[in-house]
Amino acid sequence: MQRIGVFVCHCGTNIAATIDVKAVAETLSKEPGVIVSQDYQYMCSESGQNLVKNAIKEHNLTGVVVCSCSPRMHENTFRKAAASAGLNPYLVEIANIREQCSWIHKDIASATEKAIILGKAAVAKVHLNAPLTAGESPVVKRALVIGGGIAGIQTALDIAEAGFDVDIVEKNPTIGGKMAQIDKTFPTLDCAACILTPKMVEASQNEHITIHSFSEISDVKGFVGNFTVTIKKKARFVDETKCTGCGLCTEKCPMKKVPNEFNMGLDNRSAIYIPFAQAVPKVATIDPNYCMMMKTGKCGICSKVCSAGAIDYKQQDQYIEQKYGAIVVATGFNPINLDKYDEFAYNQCPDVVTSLELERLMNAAGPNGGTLLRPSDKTHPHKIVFVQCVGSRCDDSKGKPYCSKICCMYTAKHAMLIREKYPDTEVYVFYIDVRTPGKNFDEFYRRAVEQYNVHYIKGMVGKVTPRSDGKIDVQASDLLANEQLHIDADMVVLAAAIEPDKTARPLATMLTTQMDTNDFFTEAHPKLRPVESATAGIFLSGACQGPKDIPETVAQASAAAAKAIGLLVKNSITCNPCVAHSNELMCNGCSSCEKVCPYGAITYIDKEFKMPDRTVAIRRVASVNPAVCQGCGACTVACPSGAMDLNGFSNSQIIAEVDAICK
Amino acid sequence: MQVNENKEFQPLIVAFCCNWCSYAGADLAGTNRLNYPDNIKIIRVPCSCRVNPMFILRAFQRGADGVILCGCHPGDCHYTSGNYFTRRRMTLLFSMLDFLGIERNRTRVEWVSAAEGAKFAATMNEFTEAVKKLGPNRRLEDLRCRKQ
Amino acid sequence: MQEAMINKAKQLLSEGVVNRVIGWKRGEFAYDITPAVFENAEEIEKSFVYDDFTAANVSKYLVKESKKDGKILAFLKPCDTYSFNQLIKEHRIIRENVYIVGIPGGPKLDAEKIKAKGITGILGVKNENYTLKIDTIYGEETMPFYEAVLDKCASCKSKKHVIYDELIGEDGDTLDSNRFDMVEKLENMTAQERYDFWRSQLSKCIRCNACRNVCPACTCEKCVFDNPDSGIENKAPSDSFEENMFHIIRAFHVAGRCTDCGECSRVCPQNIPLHLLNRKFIKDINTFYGEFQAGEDITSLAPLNEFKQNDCEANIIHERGVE
Amino acid sequence: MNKNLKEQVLRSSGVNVLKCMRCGKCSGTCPSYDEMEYHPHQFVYMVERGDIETLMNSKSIYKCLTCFACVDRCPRNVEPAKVVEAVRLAAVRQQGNNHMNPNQIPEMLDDDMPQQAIVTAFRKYIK
Repeated sequence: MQRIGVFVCHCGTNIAATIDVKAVAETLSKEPGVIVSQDYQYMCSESGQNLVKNAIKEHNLTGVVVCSCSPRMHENTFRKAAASAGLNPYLVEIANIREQCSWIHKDIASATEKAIILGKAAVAKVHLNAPLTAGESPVVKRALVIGGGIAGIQTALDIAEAGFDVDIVEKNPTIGGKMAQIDKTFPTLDCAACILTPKMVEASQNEHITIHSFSEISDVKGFVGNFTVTIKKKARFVDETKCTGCGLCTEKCPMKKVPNEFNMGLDNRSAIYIPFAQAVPKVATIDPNYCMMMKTGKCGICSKVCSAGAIDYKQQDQYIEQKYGAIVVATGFNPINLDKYDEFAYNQCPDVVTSLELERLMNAAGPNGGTLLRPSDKTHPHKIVFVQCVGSRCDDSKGKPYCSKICCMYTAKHAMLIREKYPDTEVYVFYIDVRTPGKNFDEFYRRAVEQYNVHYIKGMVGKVTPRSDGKIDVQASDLLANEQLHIDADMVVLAAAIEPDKTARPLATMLTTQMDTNDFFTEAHPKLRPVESATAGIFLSGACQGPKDIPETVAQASAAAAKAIGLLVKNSITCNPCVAHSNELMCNGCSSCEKVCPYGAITYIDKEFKMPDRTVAIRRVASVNPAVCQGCGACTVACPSGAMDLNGFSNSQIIAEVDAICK
Repeated sequence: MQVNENKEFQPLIVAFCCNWCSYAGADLAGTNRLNYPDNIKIIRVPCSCRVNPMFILRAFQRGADGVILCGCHPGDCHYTSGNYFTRRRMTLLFSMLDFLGIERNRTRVEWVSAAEGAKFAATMNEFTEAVKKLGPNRRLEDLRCRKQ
Repeated sequence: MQEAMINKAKQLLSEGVVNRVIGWKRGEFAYDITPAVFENAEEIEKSFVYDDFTAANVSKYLVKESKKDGKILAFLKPCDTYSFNQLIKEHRIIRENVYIVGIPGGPKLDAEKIKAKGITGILGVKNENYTLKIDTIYGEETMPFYEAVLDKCASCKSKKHVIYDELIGEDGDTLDSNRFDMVEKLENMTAQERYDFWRSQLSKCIRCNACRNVCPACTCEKCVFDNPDSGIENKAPSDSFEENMFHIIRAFHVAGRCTDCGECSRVCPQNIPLHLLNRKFIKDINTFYGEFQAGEDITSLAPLNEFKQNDCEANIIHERGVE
Repeated sequence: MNKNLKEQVLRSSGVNVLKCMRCGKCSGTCPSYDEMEYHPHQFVYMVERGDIETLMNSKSIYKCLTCFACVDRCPRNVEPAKVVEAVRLAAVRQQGNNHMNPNQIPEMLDDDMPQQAIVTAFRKYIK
């Protein structure tokens, strides 16, 4: 027999002014199972809580109903009080008679009547509450960072700093990411390499950090605190442990006509290559698509010149399996492909370049050694046109619907650097809006205009036409002057929209994390949990979550690290006990629940059942991992047989509430 | 049942609210003292996707005159995708009820965020009025549960 | 056809490919054909039947049969293959344990329709140029063939086998059927008319559970209506609400999984057009979420188990059609 | 501002002018820009403001080549050329204003005038 205590709070006059609390307590005392029903001025106060605690002990209560403010306010307070008095905290129910009753109604009679009904519903529910115990699940003290750009490096360094082992998985032969390709950074104009490379070196030397370069994630299993990840180390045909990075092989390699990805294909590299001088790890990689030895079996020069004996043409992909407690995604971004924007003649004219290509053209380690020359004829450009928002802020059919955020600032930077270094060059920037929110950002942009005399023109370029004399005709509108312009430019620079890396989508599927329609990872809460994914134990760092500049990326990377560390310091995590569970006797094994579970918490096992006719049958039944389940209940409705139910909000509990309300 | 001509029909309405958005929205309506009729009785569920069509039918069976389901706006679900499933399930269920000739305005789905106290109150006012117009639920009630 | 099937069954049994055959045998009357499992050639020779009255879908039986030892031969009509596929998708059938021979389907005949013409004592039928010759104990009667066709066959959606190991006869195609006509007609009525229509139909329900028992989508280990904890347990409809609830919940539970095989209406002893409820869901799913045919494949997600971010809102119901 | 005219233009063009983000790419791309008093982006903006009579009275509506470069390049699929066409249609549909008086016809006749033009002119004869 249930022994339920009801406690009605006056909340000063907040409740008592509109609701006859005595009448509520009196009426509810007659409900079945209720053996004590009291009212008090402030139930959440210490003496109020003591009232509840004493009643639990004195009457040996099996359930508590508090008629008070919203459970979102004080459910935890009363659960803790119950627990301290020896009652399972999940045997407490709150009837919300303040926010959802006394504060919205004026008529005392009807408000009191409603409060009684809400109280009855809570009593009906608490009759069916079961004691729940929060489970615990151990945490593996190791983190995985996917992506080795500035976001991944920063996250890894912060986690390592806290004393946890962390692995970086980078798909390219070196870490560094996009920042390594950038020349200078806004708004300070300091050199990107000068601030990035020390961090790369630090990462490679940190005893807690393992870098898996030229590697990909091939499988993820498990859940928060206990992920099992398979990492595919792609064959680079060079033994990483032996290679000293001397670079002799790259010099001697006869195949030198391979487009250099690091320089955006603006120059060539050899078939065996180290992406750039400061690469980490500084290890050569053979590109099997170009290597003569791999293609024809004739060459082998690199192997001959390598004194370390690191070359291994027979190397195979390797798979490593590793357990992690937390995973940080830092897969970054890429500029979009500009093939469909014919009007900008990107594919027709080598002197129409993207901003990232311009970075390489201006970089001292770039194809021209830092001198800005036209890619077509290596002459000095005298008129350069920048086009903003190429592929950003578009209708879905025309490009990306979002603002790529970083273009306004890097264009101002480019314009300024060019005007600084080559004062004889005229620079035009066609913009729709100049967006410069950020510390010292607008000041930076104004400097480009006022100090460096960059011509900012409000309007969009309509057509770019390469001319036979080598000039490029840029046809654009000047909306403020209300005229159409033709500029005979030497170079055109397109601020291409940025998009998430292509590897992000399959990765999200493996991690069971959500993405938006643009393939950016979705954060758990747009304001309050911006660096966590909705899947517990998966954190987001950098531009994989949305367009970001470097300071924002680093800030988010450290935030993600802090969240990951917060998880890793725990020996075990307490699980929310209000999770789904499946009644195996009724489960059909149809997989409906698995399909709607946003967390991948449901798996299927083949289980033996003793049948009524004494035979043994093997049936496929659902099994919920309580450490992963977040308790949304989607599965309970997807289940046609009603085998799936949710602790704390069970079918019978909700039906009891419905009945009590409708009675 | 005797109809008292002087007394306006007072419908009984069950509102299922998800814990993270709509229930918080209802709380906000309370905090801002935005009135809505006491016909509305709220049941808290973790997510709108927890609401089984059985609960809705049960409410009608036991004498509810209207059922409204509130959840986070699409895309804002605390559990990322719950309300998308809700939307499909309820669209089909309501369509079926309509197909069976049960007044379509007795059921509704609304997205109310934790910040939309005013919307919650307005929605409840409006829904109560709509159900009032329909009168008592007769087409989907259990005669044995009829109040005397 | 029956001859070819019997030969095929005997051959597969003797080759040891299968150890059982699921087919049909005759009941008390000529038109009373029910599924049956045969274990040897003699049984098959003696009572295997496949004729114009053989409409029953054997897919559901394979839920149990495929879990037994050895392989079973199943003859599946095109419509049955959809149910079979759907059950594979739901992991209810072990595919490896079934050898499927696809056979041409209907149109099958409805004995009730023949009887409605006042023809009784049916011994057998023959279709001669679309005139049905009915052999009865009172002598031969005739009626137009198409007037005796089962409703579910009259609105056939597909002559195509979506799964099989081998075929007897040729495979057909999916058809443009008029299967949603009646649903549309109801949709265009007023709510009161619809209500009256369904009351007149559903009030006939005697809760014999034939619809549930025959339905290939209703394979739950324990039905919610039989489960005292489900909150909707109910054995016999005591009033209009329970009549409604059973059929609403049943239709909802099979929504997105129902292949529209039409067995529910075929077996209903009270002739309630139950398939209209399922078709209503199918029609809504097609309109709201894109064409979907349950059982067409074994990989696609059921419409209620997936979503699109730009799905229509539920209030579309309030905005369209007749109130 | 003429609300009916605006609605008519919006309906006959099928264009949602509110999608415009004022980038001016339409005008940047327009080959008849210099011929026009009002340019494609202004068409979109003025229709949004409801300032349609001004456009109808401007020669600009006849200067649009309907080459659809603006439609092709508009990043937000606003389709300015359809707006121009709709305004042109609104002008053509107006009873009276732009129709010719029979007395005007003879003096316009010369040897270079194509037959078709004369017929068209008569079709627009004021009733």
